[in-house]
Amino acid sequence: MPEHDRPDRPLLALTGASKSFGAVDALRDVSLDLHPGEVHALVGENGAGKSTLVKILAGVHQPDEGVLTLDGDRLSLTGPAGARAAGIAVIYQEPTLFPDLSVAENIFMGRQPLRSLRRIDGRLMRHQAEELFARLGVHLDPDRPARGLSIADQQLVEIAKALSFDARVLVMDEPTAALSGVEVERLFSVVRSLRDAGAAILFISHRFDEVFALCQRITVMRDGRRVSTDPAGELDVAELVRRMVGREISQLFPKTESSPGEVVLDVRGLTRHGVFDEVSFQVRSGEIVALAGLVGAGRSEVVRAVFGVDRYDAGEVSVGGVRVPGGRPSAAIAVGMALVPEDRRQQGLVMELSIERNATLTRRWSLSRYGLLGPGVERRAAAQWLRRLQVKAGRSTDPVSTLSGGNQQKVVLAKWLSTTPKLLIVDEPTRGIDVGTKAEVHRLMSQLAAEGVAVVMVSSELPEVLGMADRVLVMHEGRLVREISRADADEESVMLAATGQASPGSEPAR
Amino acid sequence: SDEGDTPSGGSNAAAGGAIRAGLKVAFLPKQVNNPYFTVSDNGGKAAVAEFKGEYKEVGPSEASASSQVSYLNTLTQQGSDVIAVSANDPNAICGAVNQARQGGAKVVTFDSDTNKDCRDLFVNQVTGQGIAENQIKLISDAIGGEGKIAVLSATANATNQNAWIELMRTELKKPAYAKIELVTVVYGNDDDQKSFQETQGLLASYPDLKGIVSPTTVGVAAAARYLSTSQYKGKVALTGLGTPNQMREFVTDGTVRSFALWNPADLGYLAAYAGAALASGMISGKEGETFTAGKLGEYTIQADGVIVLGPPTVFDAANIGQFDF
Amino acid sequence: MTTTVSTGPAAGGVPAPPTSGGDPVRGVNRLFAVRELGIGLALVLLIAITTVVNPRFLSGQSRKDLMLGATILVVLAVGQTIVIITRNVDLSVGSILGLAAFATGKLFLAVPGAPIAVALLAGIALGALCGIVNGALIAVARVPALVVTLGTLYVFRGLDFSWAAGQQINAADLPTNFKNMGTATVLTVPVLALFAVAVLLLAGFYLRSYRGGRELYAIGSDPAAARLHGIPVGRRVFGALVVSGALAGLAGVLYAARFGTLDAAAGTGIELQVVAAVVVGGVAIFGGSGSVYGAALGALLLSTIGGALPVLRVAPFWQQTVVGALILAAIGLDRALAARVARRLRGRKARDA
Amino acid sequence: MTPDQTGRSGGRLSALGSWDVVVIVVLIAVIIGSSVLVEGFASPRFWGFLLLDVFPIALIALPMTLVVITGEIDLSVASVLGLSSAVMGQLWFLGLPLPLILPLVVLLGALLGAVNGLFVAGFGLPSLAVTIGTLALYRGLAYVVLGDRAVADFPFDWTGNAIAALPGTTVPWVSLVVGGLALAFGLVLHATPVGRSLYAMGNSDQAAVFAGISVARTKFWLFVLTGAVSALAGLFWTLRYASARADNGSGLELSVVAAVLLGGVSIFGGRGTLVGVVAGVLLLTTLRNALQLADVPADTLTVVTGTLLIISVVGPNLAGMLRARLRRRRPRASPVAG
Ligand SMILES: Nc1ncnc2c1ncn2[C@@H]1O[C@H](COP(=O)(O)OP(=O)(O)OP(=O)(O)O)[C@@H](O)[C@H]1O
Ligand SMILES: Nc1ncnc2c1ncn2[C@@H]1O[C@H](COP(=O)(O)OP(=O)(O)OP(=O)(O)O)[C@@H](O)[C@H]1O
Ligand SMILES: [Mg+2]
Ligand SMILES: [Mg+2]
Repeated sequence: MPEHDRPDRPLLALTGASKSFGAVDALRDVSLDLHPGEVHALVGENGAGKSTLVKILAGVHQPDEGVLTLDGDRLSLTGPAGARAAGIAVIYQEPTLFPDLSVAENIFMGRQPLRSLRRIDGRLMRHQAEELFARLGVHLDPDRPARGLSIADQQLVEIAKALSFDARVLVMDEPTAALSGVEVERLFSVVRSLRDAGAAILFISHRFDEVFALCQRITVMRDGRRVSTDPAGELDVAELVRRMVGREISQLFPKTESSPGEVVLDVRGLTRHGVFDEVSFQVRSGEIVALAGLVGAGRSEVVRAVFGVDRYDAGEVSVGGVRVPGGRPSAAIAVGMALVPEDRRQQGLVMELSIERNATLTRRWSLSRYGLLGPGVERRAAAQWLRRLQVKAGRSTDPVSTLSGGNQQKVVLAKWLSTTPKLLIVDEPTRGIDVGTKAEVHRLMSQLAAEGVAVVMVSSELPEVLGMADRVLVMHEGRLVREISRADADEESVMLAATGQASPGSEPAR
Repeated sequence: SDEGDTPSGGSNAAAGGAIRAGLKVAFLPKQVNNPYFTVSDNGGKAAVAEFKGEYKEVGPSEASASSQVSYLNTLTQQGSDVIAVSANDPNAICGAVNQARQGGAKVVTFDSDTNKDCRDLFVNQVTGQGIAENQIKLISDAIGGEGKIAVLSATANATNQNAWIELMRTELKKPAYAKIELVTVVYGNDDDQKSFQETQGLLASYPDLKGIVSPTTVGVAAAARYLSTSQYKGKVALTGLGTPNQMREFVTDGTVRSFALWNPADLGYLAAYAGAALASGMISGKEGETFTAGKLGEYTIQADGVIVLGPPTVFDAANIGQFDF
Repeated sequence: MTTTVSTGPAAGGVPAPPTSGGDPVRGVNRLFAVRELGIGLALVLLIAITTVVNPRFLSGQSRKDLMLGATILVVLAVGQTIVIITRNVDLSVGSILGLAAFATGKLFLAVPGAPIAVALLAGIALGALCGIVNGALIAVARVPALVVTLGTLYVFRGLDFSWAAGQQINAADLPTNFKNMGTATVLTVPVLALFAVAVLLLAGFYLRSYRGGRELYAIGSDPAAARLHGIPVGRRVFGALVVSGALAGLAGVLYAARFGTLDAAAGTGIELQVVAAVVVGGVAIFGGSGSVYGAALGALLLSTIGGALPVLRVAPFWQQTVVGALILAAIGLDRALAARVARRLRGRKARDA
Repeated sequence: MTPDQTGRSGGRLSALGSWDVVVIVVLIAVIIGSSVLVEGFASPRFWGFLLLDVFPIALIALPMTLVVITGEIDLSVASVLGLSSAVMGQLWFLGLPLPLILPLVVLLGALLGAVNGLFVAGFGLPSLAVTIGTLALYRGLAYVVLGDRAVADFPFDWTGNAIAALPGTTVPWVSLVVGGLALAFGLVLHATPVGRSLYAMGNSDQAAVFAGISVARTKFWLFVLTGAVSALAGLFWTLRYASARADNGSGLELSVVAAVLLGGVSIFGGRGTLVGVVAGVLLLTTLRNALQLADVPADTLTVVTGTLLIISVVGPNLAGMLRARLRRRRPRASPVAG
């Protein structure tokens, strides 16, 4: 590929692309060049049109207007198969695995290595999958079914899949959203080696440190339009944020000091065999407690069990001194718990239902009068919260699936915050949320804490944990290994504990 | 297939001259598309043509009483003069039949009766007693008057089948049949495949079975087909009620010695004439009244408004070549 | 295989694969195989008990009858499995079977000396045509298969009825060599059953070892993901329905050969039996998993129950009850096994920690 | 489906409530058309007969709609009807008084529904498979209870009154019961928190659980309800035909499912309205009876039923695709609302 040396000649170029969904203009006249040997970042608020652009490159959507060229030749895609054939590999924002098939088959579906008679060579396929995982430094069993993999593991499989293409163009839509530092570093080193081999890479993330660490050029989008494209060296975070949001964000972690009140949540000896063991902790009103740990440490499982979605084998949960029966989310809600789950598409939202119904689903009883829900009640109730969280939506009667990822997350937040909980559990609350909204979410959490709500936050983003938490509980392999106060919490202490190197004697208080 | 019989019948029909022209006659079989009823309804069609009425056949494609009720309602509304119906359930259609009669229709049942007080006449192919005697005699002859036999019936709810089977049990109590034992009754649901499998099951579960009686056309054909291809051919006797066309092959190849049936076309033919006679006021349905049914000649109404077509014809290798239906 | 992955940094924190050296998939597969084994065991048990009660149950004739009895259901179950794996269902198979069976009779009436191969091809072609109608509606208009095939269940049967118009085709109308095919045996195995075995092996081989086959599983596992993956979902689903239709057509010809007496009602209501067989055979009704072998075993089990109950002298009125109870038992058992698999996955995790 | 909708609501393609309007329009068209074309259609008597034919399907379709909206299905309804009928016959035969038999039979229906519910909601088995099993099981039990007998000697007081018309009309009084139930079901589905949760779990079980909805418990009770209503339909059936038999109503399940789907309920759950279903039931029966009255043969009726069903799903989808294509062709200059 002699073009490598000519940065003026893009490998893949999109010119003048527009795309609208009904009344929503997702993209308006956007142009983007991807050059070989370069990682190109795409940033923008939620709903700016990044994923739509990705889907056009992937052949999932056909643009209403605009041209796609590969090596200067016009490329018209009618489906994902075309993009794939043209050497474009895509990691979508949401993992798209086949739960019933093995991990290896997921990676090689449609491209399985063959042996005589065009039969699939299962052994070779497994072997190649193992090699891919080794390259990523992950230990995943290629033969296990994809069902039951955590979001992070799913994302890793997606990455392995994209790598296996040896594609000329690699498009990654928020690949790191579910990953923690270690995996991200691994991913970056792989991506860098691909880049050095001459691939053109598009990288989308809401984490600016990642963008600056990996990318050579940065394109900013806002409201479906391209705002600017500049070399990374000529930008800084503040400037980026200003271009994205159109204003300054004063404070990303607006933590207000609060004085913890009485104990709201009391978890004792919670155990689910094979998943977590003897987990005990307390959360007081007005306090934000972060559950930190590496991906797969079992944090989500713990909060799910506390909320009653999963059953547990031993232990007890009480709220405000009242014991909460296990296995029944309705009982948890009744005592004032709320859980914003980590997987918004599967758990947080009913995708085909309208935005307003989703936003009021948890309040369906309290909004009803004499057991009846009058016309428009939900719309009015929802509108208030959608405005407050600045959800960008066409009509509140549209299915929530038409929202961008970040706006979907806001609907989930609206759905739970509107129940005015005593205890708010948030699992990766800002995954896939843009800076502006993130600050808003953080401000909300602080405000709620200040109002006396007890907050439990599961987060894989260390800055968020350190910025927001009054106390950090660190989990490692299903056990609570350390409790760190806000004063003592720093990157090093949390990471040490999370990787299982906590010094003995620092066991959390029971 | 029975077209050949009708032209000669036409001239005989002069006796029915008092039948009103233009009567609307509807046939409502248990199930349309059932070959047996297709033949009998065509007999009715021929009769209606003879007395210059309007013929039609309606009915459900699955044999259920509820759909028959719906069709009866429709016919009531259309103002039929004569409805000839073969009942899927003796009770369930009674209400609808009564409404039809209140609407001015004469209702004749054929092949399968309703309760006697809701229809006007019942055209019985044979008396149950006649069937029972005939069938037991045929099977007894075939197995040499001794051994175990079984009955392969239609659906478990078929009125006429159940009545016949009861009468067969009574018939078997006669001293002449003392050595014959009826071991079981199985149901083929008038479904070819089910009947086939039930036959199979019978032979597997009763190794010393000597004979099978299947008083239903679907059942006897299925059983014959099974026997003719199995090791039991010639060892296990079979008789029943079947049509010559279906059974020809099995009589020829020796699977079945003899079987019986009335002519279904004649049954429909008679039902049409009986209904027309009623509707024309020639008869009122009382016991002892007589009327002429075209080519079939004169019939007398018996007790309970029953008209009997006649004794069944027995078919065997000697005479089967003469029939085509 | 543990050597290739043992180099990850300790800081990775991601659970390492089990060090026991056991191949975990094989572990999972083994459990899935247990499903099929379970059905097989139930089958053996049923045959054993019946034979003890009545030794003639396994006599030559009876054995032949059992195999013949299962043949049509197995052929249909294989087709149905292919469709169900893609998260669709084909309820019209009974009607297609009826249509093809009647067409076979009509063919022989029109051309009395027609070779058997022609009848087979005609039946398969007619079935495939029906399958094309189903497949086109489902794939082009992207509508749920259950509704479409429930519709064509009525349509095909209605066409069959109007075509037959009350006509019945009798064994005497069929050529002798065709009827002989219905009863002939090769080494005590009925010829018709060989058709079923051939269909089963071909389908099983394709589904397991070919890309196209695996894509069917992928589609059933997550249709949206399959689209994103560039799998031609519409074309594959279309293909599955055509195959199912063609197999139903084949089953129709086999039906004609076996039963000889043909009217428009052949195969009425068999679709629920087929779905039951497939489900009993451990094929997930929502697609993505299961094998044709399991489905075939399910079909064999159901038809053997049908054959064994009269032999066991279960009163006729109890037979349907027993069949229903056994269906429930089979899917219940299947779920219990699946739960064990899930627990094992969780248990593995515990060992890693 | 009308062209003017093309521009108006692109986003509402998949929204609720568009297909049921079509069904209602088609129903009205069929009624008007048949009144003109089919002799006897407009008579009050026809409607009296028609309504009696509608009741069993309409009754069962009500809870079935709810079940299908939650993403499940109950194919055992017709067998529950049959078993209820058989038990009713047997109890009457044994000499129990009807006022005692009726509640007992409805209770039995609830129990049979509870068995379905236990397997589906309790053990998490797919309802399609479970209810194919109970379809055979319950029908088999009906035969065990009543065998080949038919019990038909119900007092005329009851059988006559079951189909009696409201004074001065040909409208059966049972219409009031069915209508009232339809209203109640409609209200529950569309205007109560319970209805909201049914749609939610139909779209995503998991998301519903996370929202605090007791998915399993709700589904269990839905099956119980379906069983009880099916038994009620069985009682009506038995009295209407004055005949308790084991094979009563066999095959009815497919008609019910067809009517529900025709009414625009998605077989995958989460979508559909009760108005649509009621219109679907009426459309199916009216069309059948009208064609029957016009002497259209049964084969053709079968084909029409099937075709209608196919159109009910293919129609909206093709219309949607067409609309999408038209929109794409439309010049971008035209201002877009919103
Ligand atoms: N299928 C669709 N139907 C209707 N509207 C859509 C659809 N897909 C995307 N949109 C709209 O298009 C706009 C752009 O969405 P997109 O998913 O591209 O945003 P994004 O930049 O990826 O945001 P995020 O950072 O939250 O992932 C949003 O307003 C969204 O609501
Ligand atoms: N349904 C399931 N079946 C089997 N294993 C599961 C299932 N759900 C989760 N797991 C496993 O349990 C482990 C703990 O998952 P969990 O989501 O609680 O981790 P976490 O610490 O919250 O990490 P993350 O940051 O990914 O949310 C994961 O490694 C995952 O593979
Ligand atoms: Mg996005
Ligand atoms: Mg988590």
